Amino acid sequence: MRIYFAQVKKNIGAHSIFLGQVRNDIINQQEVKAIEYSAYNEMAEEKFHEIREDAFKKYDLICMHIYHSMGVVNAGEISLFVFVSSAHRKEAIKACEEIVERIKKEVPVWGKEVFVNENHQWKINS
Amino acid sequence: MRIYFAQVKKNIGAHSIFLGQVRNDIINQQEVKAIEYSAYNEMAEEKFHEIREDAFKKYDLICMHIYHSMGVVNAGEISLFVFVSSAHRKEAIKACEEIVERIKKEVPVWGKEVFVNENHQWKINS
Amino acid sequence: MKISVLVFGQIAEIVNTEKLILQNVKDTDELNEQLKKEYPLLQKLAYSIAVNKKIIQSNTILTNEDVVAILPPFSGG
Amino acid sequence: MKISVLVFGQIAEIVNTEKLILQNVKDTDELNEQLKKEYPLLQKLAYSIAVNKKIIQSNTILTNEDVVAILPPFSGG
Repeated sequence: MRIYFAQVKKNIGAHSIFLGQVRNDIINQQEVKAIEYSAYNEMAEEKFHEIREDAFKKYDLICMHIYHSMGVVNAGEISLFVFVSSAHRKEAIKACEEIVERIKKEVPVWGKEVFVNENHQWKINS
Repeated sequence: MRIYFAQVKKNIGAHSIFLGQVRNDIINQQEVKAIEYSAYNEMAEEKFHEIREDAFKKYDLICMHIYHSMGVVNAGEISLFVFVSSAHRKEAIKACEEIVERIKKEVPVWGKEVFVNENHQWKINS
Repeated sequence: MKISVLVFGQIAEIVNTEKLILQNVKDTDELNEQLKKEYPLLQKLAYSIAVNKKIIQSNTILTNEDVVAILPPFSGG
Repeated sequence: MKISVLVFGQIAEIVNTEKLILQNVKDTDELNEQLKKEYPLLQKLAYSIAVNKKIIQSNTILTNEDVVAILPPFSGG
Protein backbone atom coordinates (compact mmCIF):
# COMPACT_ATOMS: atom_id res chain seq x y z
CA MET A 1 0.00 0.00 0.00
CA ARG A 2 1.27 3.47 -0.76
CA ILE A 3 -0.08 6.70 0.69
CA TYR A 4 0.09 9.84 -1.43
CA PHE A 5 0.43 13.20 0.25
CA ALA A 6 0.60 16.62 -1.38
CA GLN A 7 3.93 17.70 0.08
CA VAL A 8 6.72 19.21 -1.95
CA LYS A 9 9.23 19.73 0.88
CA LYS A 10 11.32 16.60 0.48
CA ASN A 11 13.51 17.40 3.47
CA ILE A 12 10.57 16.61 5.77
CA GLY A 13 10.74 13.20 7.47
CA ALA A 14 7.87 13.43 9.97
CA HIS A 15 4.56 15.18 10.48
CA SER A 16 2.97 15.17 13.93
CA ILE A 17 -0.65 16.24 13.98
CA PHE A 18 -3.09 16.89 16.78
CA LEU A 19 -6.84 17.31 16.39
CA GLY A 20 -9.02 18.35 19.31
CA GLN A 21 -12.67 17.36 18.98
CA VAL A 22 -15.76 18.36 20.94
CA ARG A 23 -17.11 15.46 23.02
CA ASN A 24 -20.77 14.88 23.84
CA ASP A 25 -20.00 14.47 27.55
CA ILE A 26 -22.84 13.70 29.93
CA ILE A 27 -22.64 16.09 32.91
CA ASN A 28 -25.32 15.75 35.60
CA GLN A 29 -27.45 13.78 33.16
CA GLN A 30 -27.25 16.54 30.55
CA GLU A 31 -25.55 15.90 27.21
CA VAL A 32 -23.14 18.46 25.74
CA LYS A 33 -24.30 19.25 22.20
CA ALA A 34 -21.69 21.91 21.37
CA ILE A 35 -18.98 24.15 22.72
CA GLU A 36 -19.20 27.84 21.93
CA TYR A 37 -15.71 29.31 21.84
CA SER A 38 -14.89 32.97 22.41
CA ALA A 39 -11.50 34.67 22.73
CA TYR A 40 -9.69 37.87 23.59
CA ASN A 41 -8.72 38.01 19.94
CA GLU A 42 -5.85 40.53 19.98
CA MET A 43 -4.13 38.82 22.89
CA ALA A 44 -4.83 35.32 21.53
CA GLU A 45 -3.19 36.24 18.23
CA GLU A 46 -0.10 37.50 20.04
CA LYS A 47 0.03 34.29 22.10
CA PHE A 48 -0.34 32.03 19.06
CA HIS A 49 2.47 33.99 17.42
CA GLU A 50 4.68 33.68 20.52
CA ILE A 51 4.03 29.92 20.82
CA ARG A 52 4.85 29.49 17.14
CA GLU A 53 8.09 31.50 17.33
CA ASP A 54 9.21 29.72 20.51
CA ALA A 55 8.64 26.31 18.90
CA PHE A 56 10.69 27.26 15.82
CA LYS A 57 13.51 28.45 18.11
CA LYS A 58 13.45 25.42 20.40
CA TYR A 59 12.92 22.63 17.84
CA ASP A 60 14.30 21.98 14.40
CA LEU A 61 11.04 22.42 12.49
CA ILE A 62 10.27 22.90 8.82
CA CYS A 63 6.63 23.97 8.96
CA MET A 64 3.77 24.44 11.36
CA HIS A 65 0.04 25.16 11.15
CA ILE A 66 -2.24 26.01 14.06
CA TYR A 67 -6.00 26.56 13.78
CA HIS A 68 -8.46 27.06 16.63
CA SER A 69 -12.15 27.02 15.81
CA MET A 70 -14.26 29.91 17.15
CA GLY A 71 -18.01 30.21 17.77
CA VAL A 72 -20.25 27.15 18.01
CA VAL A 73 -18.51 23.81 17.40
CA ASN A 74 -20.88 20.84 17.60
CA ALA A 75 -20.00 17.57 19.33
CA GLY A 76 -18.01 15.45 16.88
CA GLU A 77 -16.49 18.50 15.17
CA ILE A 78 -12.89 19.68 15.39
CA SER A 79 -11.95 22.57 17.69
CA LEU A 80 -8.16 22.56 17.41
CA PHE A 81 -5.72 21.57 14.69
CA VAL A 82 -1.93 21.58 15.17
CA PHE A 83 0.32 20.31 12.37
CA VAL A 84 4.10 20.23 12.83
CA SER A 85 6.67 19.01 10.29
CA SER A 86 10.35 18.30 10.84
CA ALA A 87 13.19 16.28 9.33
CA HIS A 88 13.00 13.94 12.35
CA ARG A 89 10.13 12.38 14.25
CA LYS A 90 11.27 13.22 17.77
CA GLU A 91 11.39 16.96 17.08
CA ALA A 92 7.98 16.91 15.37
CA ILE A 93 6.31 14.84 18.10
CA LYS A 94 7.74 16.84 21.03
CA ALA A 95 7.01 20.19 19.42
CA CYS A 96 3.42 19.25 18.56
CA GLU A 97 2.72 18.06 22.10
CA GLU A 98 4.26 21.19 23.65
CA ILE A 99 2.29 23.49 21.34
CA VAL A 100 -1.00 21.78 22.26
CA GLU A 101 -0.24 22.07 26.00
CA ARG A 102 0.73 25.74 25.68
CA ILE A 103 -2.42 26.57 23.69
CA LYS A 104 -4.57 25.02 26.42
CA LYS A 105 -2.75 26.88 29.20
CA GLU A 106 -1.76 30.22 27.71
CA VAL A 107 -4.16 31.32 24.99
CA PRO A 108 -7.15 33.42 26.17
CA VAL A 109 -9.92 31.29 24.71
CA TRP A 110 -13.03 30.20 26.59
CA GLY A 111 -15.36 27.30 25.86
CA LYS A 112 -18.99 27.41 26.89
CA GLU A 113 -20.44 23.89 27.01
CA VAL A 114 -23.97 24.06 25.68
CA PHE A 115 -26.26 21.19 26.67
CA VAL A 116 -28.99 19.63 24.56
CA ASN A 117 -31.58 21.38 26.77
CA GLU A 118 -29.87 24.76 26.05
CA ASN A 119 -28.43 25.13 29.57
CA HIS A 120 -24.72 25.77 29.65
CA GLN A 121 -21.63 25.70 31.84
CA TRP A 122 -18.12 27.06 31.37
CA LYS A 123 -15.56 24.45 30.39
CA ILE A 124 -12.58 23.80 32.65
CA ASN A 125 -9.39 22.48 31.05
CA SER A 126 -7.74 19.45 32.63
CA MET B 1 -13.12 29.36 11.39
CA ARG B 2 -14.62 25.93 11.77
CA ILE B 3 -13.03 22.67 10.67
CA TYR B 4 -15.30 19.85 9.57
CA PHE B 5 -14.21 16.27 10.10
CA ALA B 6 -16.07 13.12 9.13
CA GLN B 7 -16.22 11.54 12.55
CA VAL B 8 -19.31 10.02 14.09
CA LYS B 9 -17.82 8.91 17.43
CA LYS B 10 -18.75 11.87 19.59
CA ASN B 11 -17.00 10.48 22.65
CA ILE B 12 -13.64 11.21 20.99
CA GLY B 13 -11.87 14.33 22.29
CA ALA B 14 -8.45 14.01 20.65
CA HIS B 15 -6.78 12.52 17.60
CA SER B 16 -3.00 12.19 17.52
CA ILE B 17 -1.58 11.47 14.10
CA PHE B 18 1.92 10.65 12.91
CA LEU B 19 3.05 10.62 9.29
CA GLY B 20 6.50 9.39 8.34
CA GLN B 21 7.78 10.73 5.03
CA VAL B 22 10.74 9.73 2.85
CA ARG B 23 13.44 12.43 2.86
CA ASN B 24 15.72 13.21 -0.08
CA ASP B 25 18.82 13.03 2.15
CA ILE B 26 22.21 13.69 0.61
CA ILE B 27 24.63 10.92 1.66
CA ASN B 28 28.21 11.10 0.34
CA GLN B 29 27.03 13.59 -2.32
CA GLN B 30 24.34 11.20 -3.53
CA GLU B 31 20.67 12.14 -3.23
CA VAL B 32 18.11 9.61 -1.97
CA LYS B 33 15.30 9.43 -4.53
CA ALA B 34 13.23 6.70 -2.86
CA ILE B 35 13.15 4.06 -0.17
CA GLU B 36 12.19 0.55 -1.18
CA TYR B 37 10.54 -1.20 1.76
CA SER B 38 10.38 -4.96 2.23
CA ALA B 39 9.13 -6.97 5.19
CA TYR B 40 8.86 -10.40 6.73
CA ASN B 41 5.14 -10.13 6.15
CA GLU B 42 3.77 -12.87 8.41
CA MET B 43 5.88 -11.74 11.37
CA ALA B 44 5.24 -8.05 10.68
CA GLU B 45 1.49 -8.63 10.74
CA GLU B 46 1.76 -10.40 14.09
CA LYS B 47 3.87 -7.55 15.46
CA PHE B 48 1.48 -4.85 14.23
CA HIS B 49 -1.33 -6.80 15.88
CA GLU B 50 0.59 -7.12 19.15
CA ILE B 51 1.47 -3.41 19.19
CA ARG B 52 -2.16 -2.55 18.54
CA GLU B 53 -3.49 -4.84 21.28
CA ASP B 54 -0.90 -3.62 23.79
CA ALA B 55 -1.83 0.01 23.12
CA PHE B 56 -5.53 -0.68 23.62
CA LYS B 57 -4.72 -2.43 26.93
CA LYS B 58 -2.34 0.25 28.19
CA TYR B 59 -4.19 3.40 27.08
CA ASP B 60 -7.83 4.39 27.07
CA LEU B 61 -8.26 4.51 23.29
CA ILE B 62 -11.31 4.62 21.07
CA CYS B 63 -9.80 3.86 17.69
CA MET B 64 -6.49 3.33 15.96
CA HIS B 65 -5.22 3.00 12.39
CA ILE B 66 -1.72 1.94 11.35
CA TYR B 67 -0.48 1.79 7.76
CA HIS B 68 3.05 1.11 6.59
CA SER B 69 3.83 1.58 2.91
CA MET B 70 5.64 -1.27 1.11
CA GLY B 71 7.69 -1.31 -2.08
CA VAL B 72 9.12 1.88 -3.60
CA VAL B 73 8.17 5.10 -1.80
CA ASN B 74 9.57 8.20 -3.47
CA ALA B 75 11.09 11.12 -1.54
CA GLY B 76 8.24 13.37 -0.41
CA GLU B 77 5.80 10.46 -0.12
CA ILE B 78 4.41 8.95 3.09
CA SER B 79 5.84 5.70 4.45
CA LEU B 80 4.05 5.41 7.77
CA PHE B 81 0.67 6.55 9.05
CA VAL B 82 -0.45 6.14 12.68
CA PHE B 83 -3.80 7.57 13.80
CA VAL B 84 -4.91 7.25 17.43
CA SER B 85 -8.16 8.56 18.92
CA SER B 86 -9.10 8.86 22.58
CA ALA B 87 -11.44 10.81 24.83
CA HIS B 88 -8.42 12.72 26.18
CA ARG B 89 -5.40 14.27 24.55
CA LYS B 90 -2.73 12.83 26.84
CA GLU B 91 -3.74 9.24 26.18
CA ALA B 92 -3.90 9.84 22.41
CA ILE B 93 -0.54 11.64 22.25
CA LYS B 94 1.35 9.14 24.44
CA ALA B 95 -0.12 6.12 22.68
CA CYS B 96 0.67 7.49 19.22
CA GLU B 97 4.28 8.23 20.14
CA GLU B 98 4.75 4.80 21.72
CA ILE B 99 3.25 3.03 18.71
CA VAL B 100 5.59 4.87 16.32
CA GLU B 101 8.64 4.00 18.44
CA ARG B 102 7.61 0.35 18.69
CA ILE B 103 7.03 0.08 14.93
CA LYS B 104 10.54 1.43 14.27
CA LYS B 105 12.14 -0.98 16.78
CA GLU B 106 10.08 -4.15 16.62
CA VAL B 107 8.49 -4.64 13.21
CA PRO B 108 10.56 -6.61 10.69
CA VAL B 109 10.59 -4.06 7.88
CA TRP B 110 13.67 -2.97 5.95
CA GLY B 111 14.23 0.18 3.96
CA LYS B 112 16.63 0.27 1.02
CA GLU B 113 17.66 3.85 0.25
CA VAL B 114 17.89 4.16 -3.52
CA PHE B 115 19.98 7.07 -4.80
CA VAL B 116 19.33 9.14 -7.91
CA ASN B 117 22.24 7.32 -9.62
CA GLU B 118 20.59 3.93 -8.82
CA ASN B 119 23.17 2.98 -6.16
CA HIS B 120 21.65 1.97 -2.85
CA GLN B 121 22.35 1.48 0.84
CA TRP B 122 20.37 -0.09 3.65
CA LYS B 123 18.69 2.39 5.93
CA ILE B 124 19.57 2.45 9.63
CA ASN B 125 16.92 3.70 12.07
CA SER B 126 17.97 6.34 14.59
CA MET C 1 -8.20 59.45 32.65
CA LYS C 2 -10.03 56.67 30.86
CA ILE C 3 -9.47 52.94 31.37
CA SER C 4 -11.17 50.29 29.18
CA VAL C 5 -11.94 47.05 30.97
CA LEU C 6 -12.63 44.05 28.75
CA VAL C 7 -14.38 41.08 30.32
CA PHE C 8 -14.70 37.56 28.92
CA GLY C 9 -16.37 34.20 29.36
CA GLN C 10 -18.18 33.61 32.62
CA ILE C 11 -17.22 37.08 33.89
CA ALA C 12 -18.85 38.74 30.88
CA GLU C 13 -22.04 36.90 31.87
CA ILE C 14 -21.86 38.23 35.42
CA VAL C 15 -21.00 41.79 34.39
CA ASN C 16 -23.56 41.51 31.59
CA THR C 17 -21.41 43.36 29.08
CA GLU C 18 -18.06 42.82 27.34
CA LYS C 19 -16.57 46.23 28.00
CA LEU C 20 -16.62 48.75 30.85
CA ILE C 21 -15.15 52.24 30.76
CA LEU C 22 -13.78 53.37 34.13
CA GLN C 23 -12.37 56.72 35.22
CA ASN C 24 -10.13 57.49 38.16
CA VAL C 25 -8.64 54.10 38.96
CA LYS C 26 -4.99 54.50 39.84
CA ASP C 27 -3.92 50.84 39.75
CA THR C 28 -5.12 47.28 39.24
CA ASP C 29 -5.69 46.66 42.95
CA GLU C 30 -8.10 49.57 43.09
CA LEU C 31 -9.79 48.36 39.88
CA ASN C 32 -10.16 44.89 41.35
CA GLU C 33 -11.73 46.29 44.52
CA GLN C 34 -14.20 48.39 42.56
CA LEU C 35 -15.21 45.43 40.41
CA LYS C 36 -15.74 43.09 43.37
CA LYS C 37 -17.82 45.73 45.14
CA GLU C 38 -19.97 46.33 42.07
CA TYR C 39 -20.25 42.63 41.15
CA PRO C 40 -20.05 40.57 44.35
CA LEU C 41 -20.22 37.28 42.39
CA LEU C 42 -16.66 37.99 41.21
CA GLN C 43 -15.41 37.43 44.75
CA LYS C 44 -15.88 33.68 44.30
CA LEU C 45 -14.18 33.44 40.91
CA ALA C 46 -10.55 32.93 39.93
CA TYR C 47 -9.30 35.23 37.19
CA SER C 48 -6.14 36.85 35.88
CA ILE C 49 -5.72 40.47 34.88
CA ALA C 50 -3.96 41.61 31.73
CA VAL C 51 -2.85 45.19 31.15
CA ASN C 52 -2.37 45.97 27.47
CA LYS C 53 -2.47 42.25 26.63
CA LYS C 54 0.18 41.20 29.16
CA ILE C 55 -0.87 39.25 32.23
CA ILE C 56 0.31 41.02 35.38
CA GLN C 57 1.64 39.23 38.45
CA SER C 58 1.33 42.10 40.96
CA ASN C 59 -0.37 45.46 41.41
CA THR C 60 0.23 47.68 38.36
CA ILE C 61 -0.18 51.44 37.94
CA LEU C 62 -2.74 52.35 35.27
CA THR C 63 -2.38 55.27 32.90
CA ASN C 64 -4.80 56.97 30.52
CA GLU C 65 -6.03 54.75 27.63
CA ASP C 66 -4.75 51.52 29.20
CA VAL C 67 -6.74 48.43 28.27
CA VAL C 68 -7.31 46.06 31.16
CA ALA C 69 -8.71 42.57 30.58
CA ILE C 70 -10.34 40.36 33.21
CA LEU C 71 -9.60 36.77 32.20
CA PRO C 72 -11.29 33.73 33.73
CA PRO C 73 -9.31 30.44 33.47
CA PHE C 74 -8.65 29.60 29.82
CA SER C 75 -10.47 26.63 28.33
CA GLY C 76 -9.56 26.56 24.68
CA GLY C 77 -8.49 23.53 22.68
CA MET D 1 14.53 -33.05 8.72
CA LYS D 2 13.91 -29.91 6.71
CA ILE D 3 14.45 -26.35 7.95
CA SER D 4 13.42 -23.30 5.91
CA VAL D 5 15.65 -20.30 6.35
CA LEU D 6 14.19 -16.95 5.26
CA VAL D 7 16.59 -14.08 4.71
CA PHE D 8 15.79 -10.39 4.35
CA GLY D 9 17.21 -6.99 3.47
CA GLN D 10 20.95 -6.73 3.20
CA ILE D 11 21.37 -10.39 4.11
CA ALA D 12 19.16 -11.48 1.19
CA GLU D 13 21.55 -9.52 -1.06
CA ILE D 14 24.56 -11.35 0.35
CA VAL D 15 22.96 -14.78 0.22
CA ASN D 16 21.50 -13.92 -3.17
CA THR D 17 18.15 -15.55 -2.47
CA GLU D 18 15.27 -15.08 -0.06
CA LYS D 19 14.94 -18.65 1.09
CA LEU D 20 17.30 -21.53 1.83
CA ILE D 21 16.32 -25.10 2.66
CA LEU D 22 18.70 -26.79 5.08
CA GLN D 23 18.82 -30.36 6.34
CA ASN D 24 20.48 -31.74 9.42
CA VAL D 25 20.89 -28.62 11.55
CA LYS D 26 20.15 -29.47 15.14
CA ASP D 27 19.96 -25.96 16.59
CA THR D 28 20.32 -22.27 15.79
CA ASP D 29 23.98 -22.12 16.85
CA GLU D 30 24.81 -24.78 14.29
CA LEU D 31 22.72 -23.00 11.66
CA ASN D 32 24.51 -19.77 12.41
CA GLU D 33 27.89 -21.44 12.04
CA GLN D 34 26.96 -23.03 8.71
CA LEU D 35 25.71 -19.71 7.35
CA LYS D 36 28.80 -17.79 8.38
CA LYS D 37 31.03 -20.45 6.85
CA GLU D 38 29.07 -20.44 3.58
CA TYR D 39 28.70 -16.61 3.46
CA PRO D 40 31.72 -15.06 5.21
CA LEU D 41 30.30 -11.54 4.72
CA LEU D 42 27.70 -12.38 7.39
CA GLN D 43 30.45 -12.43 9.99
CA LYS D 44 30.57 -8.64 9.91
CA LEU D 45 26.82 -8.07 10.14
CA ALA D 46 24.50 -7.74 13.10
CA TYR D 47 21.30 -9.75 12.86
CA SER D 48 18.65 -11.43 14.98
CA ILE D 49 17.25 -14.89 14.46
CA ALA D 50 13.56 -15.73 14.66
CA VAL D 51 12.23 -19.28 14.93
CA ASN D 52 8.63 -19.59 13.80
CA LYS D 53 8.26 -15.79 13.89
CA LYS D 54 9.57 -15.36 17.46
CA ILE D 55 12.95 -13.75 17.98
CA ILE D 56 15.17 -16.03 20.06
CA GLN D 57 17.58 -14.83 22.74
CA SER D 58 19.72 -17.96 23.04
CA ASN D 59 20.50 -21.20 21.22
CA THR D 60 17.28 -22.99 20.25
CA ILE D 61 16.73 -26.61 19.21
CA LEU D 62 15.28 -26.93 15.68
CA THR D 63 12.71 -29.49 14.67
CA ASN D 64 11.40 -30.60 11.29
CA GLU D 65 9.49 -27.93 9.33
CA ASP D 66 10.69 -25.08 11.57
CA VAL D 67 10.93 -21.73 9.81
CA VAL D 68 14.00 -19.75 10.77
CA ALA D 69 14.40 -16.10 9.75
CA ILE D 70 17.63 -14.14 9.60
CA LEU D 71 16.75 -10.52 10.41
CA PRO D 72 19.10 -7.58 9.88
CA PRO D 73 18.35 -4.49 12.02
CA PHE D 74 14.86 -3.21 11.29
CA SER D 75 14.53 0.08 9.44
CA GLY D 76 10.84 0.59 8.82
CA GLY D 77 8.89 3.77 9.41
